[in-house]
Amino acid sequence: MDRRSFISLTLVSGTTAALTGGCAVPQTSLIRFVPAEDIQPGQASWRPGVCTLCPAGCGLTVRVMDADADVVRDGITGVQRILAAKKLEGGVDHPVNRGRLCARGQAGVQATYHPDRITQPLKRSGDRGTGQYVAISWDEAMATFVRHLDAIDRRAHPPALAWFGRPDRGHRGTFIAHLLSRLGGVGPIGVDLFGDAVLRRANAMSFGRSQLPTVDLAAARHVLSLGADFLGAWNSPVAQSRGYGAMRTGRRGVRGAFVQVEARMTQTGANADEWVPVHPGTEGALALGLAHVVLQTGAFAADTAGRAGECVAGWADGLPDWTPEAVAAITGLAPGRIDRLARALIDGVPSVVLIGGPPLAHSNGLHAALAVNALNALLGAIEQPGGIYFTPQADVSAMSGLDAGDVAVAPAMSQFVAERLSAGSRPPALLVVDDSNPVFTAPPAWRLREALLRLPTIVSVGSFLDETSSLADLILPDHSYLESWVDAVPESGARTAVISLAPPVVRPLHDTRSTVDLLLEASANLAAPISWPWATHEALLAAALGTLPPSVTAGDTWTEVQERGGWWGELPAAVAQAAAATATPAPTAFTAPTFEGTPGEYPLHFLPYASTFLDGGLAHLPWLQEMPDPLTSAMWSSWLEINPATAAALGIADGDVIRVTSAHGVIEAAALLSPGIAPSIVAMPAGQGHTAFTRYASHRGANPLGILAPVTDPATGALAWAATRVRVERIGDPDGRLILFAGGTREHGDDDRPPHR
Amino acid sequence: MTPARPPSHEQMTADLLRPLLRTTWRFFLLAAVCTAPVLAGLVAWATQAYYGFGVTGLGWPVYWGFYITSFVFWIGISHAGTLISAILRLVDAGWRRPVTRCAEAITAFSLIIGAMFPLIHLGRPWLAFWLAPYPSERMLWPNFRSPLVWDFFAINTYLTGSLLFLALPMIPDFATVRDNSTGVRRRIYGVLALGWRGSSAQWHRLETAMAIMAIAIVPVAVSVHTIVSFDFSMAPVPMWQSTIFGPYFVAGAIFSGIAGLIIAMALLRRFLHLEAYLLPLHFDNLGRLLLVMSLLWAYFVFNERLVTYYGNEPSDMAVFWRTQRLSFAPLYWTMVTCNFLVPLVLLGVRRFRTISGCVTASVAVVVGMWLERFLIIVPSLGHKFLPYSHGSYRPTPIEIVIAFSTFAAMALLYVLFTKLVPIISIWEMKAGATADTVRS
Amino acid sequence: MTPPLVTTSVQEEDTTEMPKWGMAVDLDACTGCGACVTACHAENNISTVGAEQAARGRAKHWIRVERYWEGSFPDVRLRFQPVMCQQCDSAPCEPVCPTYASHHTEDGLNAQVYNRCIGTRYCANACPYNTRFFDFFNPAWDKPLHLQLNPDVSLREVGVMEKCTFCVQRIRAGTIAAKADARELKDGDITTACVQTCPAHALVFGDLSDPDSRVSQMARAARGTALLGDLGTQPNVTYLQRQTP
Amino acid sequence: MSAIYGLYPDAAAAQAAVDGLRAAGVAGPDITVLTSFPMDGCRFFDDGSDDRVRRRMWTMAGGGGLTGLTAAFALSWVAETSWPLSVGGLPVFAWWPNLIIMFELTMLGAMLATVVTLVVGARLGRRVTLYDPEVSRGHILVGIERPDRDRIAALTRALAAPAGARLGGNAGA
Repeated sequence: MDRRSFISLTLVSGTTAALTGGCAVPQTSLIRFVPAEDIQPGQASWRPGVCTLCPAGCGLTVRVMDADADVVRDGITGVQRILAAKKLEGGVDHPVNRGRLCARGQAGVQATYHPDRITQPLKRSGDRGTGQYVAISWDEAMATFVRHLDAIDRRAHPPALAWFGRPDRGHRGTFIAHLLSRLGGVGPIGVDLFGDAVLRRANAMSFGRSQLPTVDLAAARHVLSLGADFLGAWNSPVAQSRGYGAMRTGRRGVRGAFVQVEARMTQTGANADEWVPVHPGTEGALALGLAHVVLQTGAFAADTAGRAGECVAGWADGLPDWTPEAVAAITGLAPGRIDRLARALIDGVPSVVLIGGPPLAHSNGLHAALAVNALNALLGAIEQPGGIYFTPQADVSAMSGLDAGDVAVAPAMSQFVAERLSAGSRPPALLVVDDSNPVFTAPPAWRLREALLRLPTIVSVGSFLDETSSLADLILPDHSYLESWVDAVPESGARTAVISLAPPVVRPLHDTRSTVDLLLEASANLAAPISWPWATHEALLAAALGTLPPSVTAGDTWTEVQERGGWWGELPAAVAQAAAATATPAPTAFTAPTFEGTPGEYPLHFLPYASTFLDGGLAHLPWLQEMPDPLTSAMWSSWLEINPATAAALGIADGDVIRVTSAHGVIEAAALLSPGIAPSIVAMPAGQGHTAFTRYASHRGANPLGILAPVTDPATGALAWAATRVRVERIGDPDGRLILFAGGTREHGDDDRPPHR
Repeated sequence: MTPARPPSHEQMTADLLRPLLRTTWRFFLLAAVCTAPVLAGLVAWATQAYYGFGVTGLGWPVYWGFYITSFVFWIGISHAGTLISAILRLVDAGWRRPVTRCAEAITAFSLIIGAMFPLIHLGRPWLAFWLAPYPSERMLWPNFRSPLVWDFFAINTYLTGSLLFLALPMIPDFATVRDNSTGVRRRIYGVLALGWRGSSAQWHRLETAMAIMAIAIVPVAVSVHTIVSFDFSMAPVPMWQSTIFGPYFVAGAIFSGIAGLIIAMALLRRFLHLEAYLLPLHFDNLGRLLLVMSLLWAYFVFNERLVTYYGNEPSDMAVFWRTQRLSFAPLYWTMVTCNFLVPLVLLGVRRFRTISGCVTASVAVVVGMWLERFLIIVPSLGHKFLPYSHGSYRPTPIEIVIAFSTFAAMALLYVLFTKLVPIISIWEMKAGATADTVRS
Repeated sequence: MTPPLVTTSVQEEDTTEMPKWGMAVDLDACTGCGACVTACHAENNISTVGAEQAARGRAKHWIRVERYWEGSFPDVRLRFQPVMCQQCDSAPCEPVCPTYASHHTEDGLNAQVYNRCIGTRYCANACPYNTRFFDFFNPAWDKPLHLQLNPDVSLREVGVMEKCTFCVQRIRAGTIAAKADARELKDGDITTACVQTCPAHALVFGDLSDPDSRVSQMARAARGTALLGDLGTQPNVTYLQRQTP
Repeated sequence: MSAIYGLYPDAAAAQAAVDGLRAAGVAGPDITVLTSFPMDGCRFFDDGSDDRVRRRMWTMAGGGGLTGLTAAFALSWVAETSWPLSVGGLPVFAWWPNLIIMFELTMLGAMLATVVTLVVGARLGRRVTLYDPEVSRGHILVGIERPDRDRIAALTRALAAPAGARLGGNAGA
């Protein structure tokens, strides 16, 4: 309640009281509850936090101040002064983001104070999928949950319990993995459409590190990026933006050069000195071509690349087949340009090559990543200034005193769908959905929603009703990340080991419960109880962090960590993950990318891409909805980017309503003519098109994932989301569905774009 | 049809008092027809005040639209009267006599209506009094450097002057009404006549006062529309920052004012049967004047456009082309047709310069001048310097209703006025007839 | 031209002790990510207006990242340019305001007094940068989103103009804190929300009257230009142009 | 009887009546001539008072204008310099913009002064002592207010002399 409405409410109730002779109805009169004791009115304090909106694991500094919240106490509605999070800023010393934060991180505070948050445990009351729930008490909810867990056969094969969650390398995710293995379950199965499983696999093969690289942009003099939107949505954007700024302007007299290779200009590509569009899926060939030129010049010897080179067929021979001319025929670039790009890498040492996004989301993505790894190794960019590093990783299982060997490797989502949720398979008896929305991100051919509808029991611990959690029978809402103990282990973004960790910033606003506490209590109450060395989430974290030395002072690690918002420094050997010393894999060769759909019937490549909302999980935050998209200035909408030449050939004008048809579905959207996309491609941001995801995101725009072909990377099972072909046709005039903030698109010249509004 | 002889004094008194003394159902019908849109306008305004300005079609970056267009339009129409009648008085043009009062009435009413638009247009109209210089408890004065405060002063002066200019010559006519009526009406007009007797001392003072007022009101009228033009030309907006705006606006104002006057006169002539007083001569004279103003207007437009085109400043040119041949071109060329081509043909060719020809041309000019103000405001605001912030504007029904209702309000005020005041100054007609007799 | 009768203006009085707040934007570092846009919303209680109103041009972004295409496929480039109130020394929005809602503070800020605004929207017309936004409806927050509101920043009412203030609440708080501790303000003690969060360090805020401050140094840089500088608005934001290799 | 008067159908008859009264020894200012419109062509008595009136009215208008100018200058000067606020790089008291305010208030002052002078000078709003509604029907009234009792007969004769004269009188209301 803001001050103005408070005053008016006071006046109104005061007047009412006067008019009715003091016989005001108690239910409508304003009740002020005693405020919490730790509040200093008007005094701001700053508390550490951890951002969990994406896997980057940035540290937060949260401004906390008093605010008047509407609360219900013993059935009486009233107002209580509480401490509320006001503003999220980056953790000042945090090695990943050093005080900075991206737009998503800034908007995260709205997830805690979202009007459509689930405020208490719910039980399904209508048919599954109708989203009808009744509120229940925590006692009842807990009892029901324990009953479900008790009903599980822990020795069943295939496992009777499954868990869907977002990737979490921290203690929460690790604990859940251990719990699942104790209960004979499987998971957590990562729901992460734009996740980089392919790149992790490639890095594991080339360098023995199953993690994303940390790029030392600040020291690089030349950066070549193959599709990696490293300033927007890929890997650790804040850390990378920090490095990018330093690369461009941080050194006197040296300005790092940056070339972006991609078929659709990303926000990152918009910043490149040279933007190089290539045919989709041929980035790996380009990497081989560049390596060929580098090898030809003799500046670096092939064996410099070591094991990374061995992963690429023909490497030791100098890649004789990958001449600029041969690569030119594949990629569509001029041979001279390939030569020039390669020589710029040599001349620009320290130079580094990045790969991410669409190049890895093709059937040949793994090879492309391996080729880039080899090229980086050749250029001497591994663990060197201006190159890529692998952030030392804490062994969270070891820190928690648990044996990592107990935990089975979770299958990829595609694999799980194929084996357990397809027709005729044996589905799990109990599925827990943890703040993830696979129904929204799954390709339609998986028929995931239909499969989930058939499951005996689904429990959700998420904070919002979305396409997946609205199928749940029982909802046990977790605290928000500002209300609970939270930790994250960033896999990249810093050169030292980092564990981001923070105590609750504010007290829970609603009647929610920490999922870890919930699971600890539930497992202790089972008919066959499971015992853990700690009783609460806090105790778990305290015990785990106790294995680490204090990083600054000689004092107590646990106290220090809570004050600093995490731990970073040199990991003791006992809790450090070593590089995997696996056998050298067999060399792989470039193969042409495969696409689903014939070029005759579906002439255009379809490229969904991670938007401000990433894969859609952040579409419920109004600040992000209203933030103009960096490239298009679109707000509250989605669109199809299309090259003006292609649009002209199809008779499509800016803003026209078009229909996009793939072999797996049809969506409608507004066309947006963009010069930054190849004529053979149409692109669409992911994240909109929710059918049920809060008042802000529901029924807004279209979901490009809804027409994707179920093509997967054979090695990892990751969805090859860039491998669909589509047909586009105009179906109507602009109808206002595309909302743009900007008027003109060009600063000079005739730009008479008809206004969409 | 010119009557062979001018009507006698008795006839004049009878003819000109008839609308006041005899009320038929036609009057009530007309008043009702005019009142309905006014009520609709009030409802629309109340809606806007209650829900907020969002009910309009305005938005970033076009923050001025129909209301300011209407404001400038009505202030322009107001130049019909006082300015024309003052100039004609000063040059002692005999044919002015039947025209002056209905012209001055247009001025007074259109000024009242025009002055309402800044209020309608305010985000927080209940605080409009902050424009007035009064010693508040915090000693917060208005900013005398703001063109809007100039507007406030100029319109107040002009409105005060115009009302007095209209009211002073009405006093002897009120005395005539008083003497020709009975009962309540006699008492009311007796009060309004302020004890007017018609002594030579009174006549002399009245005529001297009118001469002074006429001299004073002309520069005030010029200043008002110059200052209205300053609302635009003081802001660094493409195609606004122009030194020509002052005279351009004044010329446009007189232009639209004459057109408004011709329409009003034709309606009065028709409905009040004043064929013997509002003669084809008057329409012919005003038609010539309108033609001159049309040419002057075209001259200013040519000046404005040529200088912009030749200067070739990018931001100006963006607006220039937008009106000349892009999205606003249909409106622009309609405006040119209405303001230049139609008057040129209908008024320039003697054969067409009939009463109906003059009225047709005037209607075209009123439409064209409304469009002119719209085309000055909206294309420029929508295309300022940074193309990212370009935008457009489309009015909502609320704005359209309010803008339309002011035309009805004008008609209503006029209908009521003719019911209460002799629309042609009786004493001036008599004096004119006598002077003509003496002269002949 | 006649010399003015009175030449005393506030700016000409002894203001050597006063800071002069300014910003520098290094377009070579700006990635167009939009973190500044959201940070500004979070800091300054800027309400979101929703899809329908946004479509009618009522979205309020005190800072926006303009982007302009150059060239056509495949030789196409995109240029980002964050635009916020330029806090002009000679601000066109100020003299046109009839009620002094828009005026100049002693420390060089272009102040907007919401309570004094009657909503003529003239200032927005006069602003060549279009950085002023109008509250077409009473700003509203779906509860409990209102708990996030910054109590240091006043909520605006329907019918008033709002715009970037250089986070004046932070400037005042920082100045008062320094005074309370009896210390001089150091460069970097005060930052605006957008500058604070900018991941690429493209935005820099500080005191232009201190020649050694980072923002002063950047303002003097060879790459430094004023946005629409030829209009004579004398903005206090310097844009360092993007370099081409 | 506080007034006697004659009503005349045209200016010539009225002039004759005036001349008759003058001949009977009545001073010009004591004769009241009421017409329904200004008789520009006729001057019933020429004593130069018209020019004095005109000059006085112009002087009053000028004075009003000067008052308006002074008020405008004082208002803008005091307001702007006493509570100085810097805007847009303009000086606190900026001549050119303030000239507009001064001009408008000057004209307002002149116009108001003119009207006040008219109302006062023409004795508007006062009690009417000598009047006949026939004036507004086209007759010209020539009369004398508060005539000497003993000269009433002579004056009545003078008023009745011109052709078409109709005599009237009232007891003063």
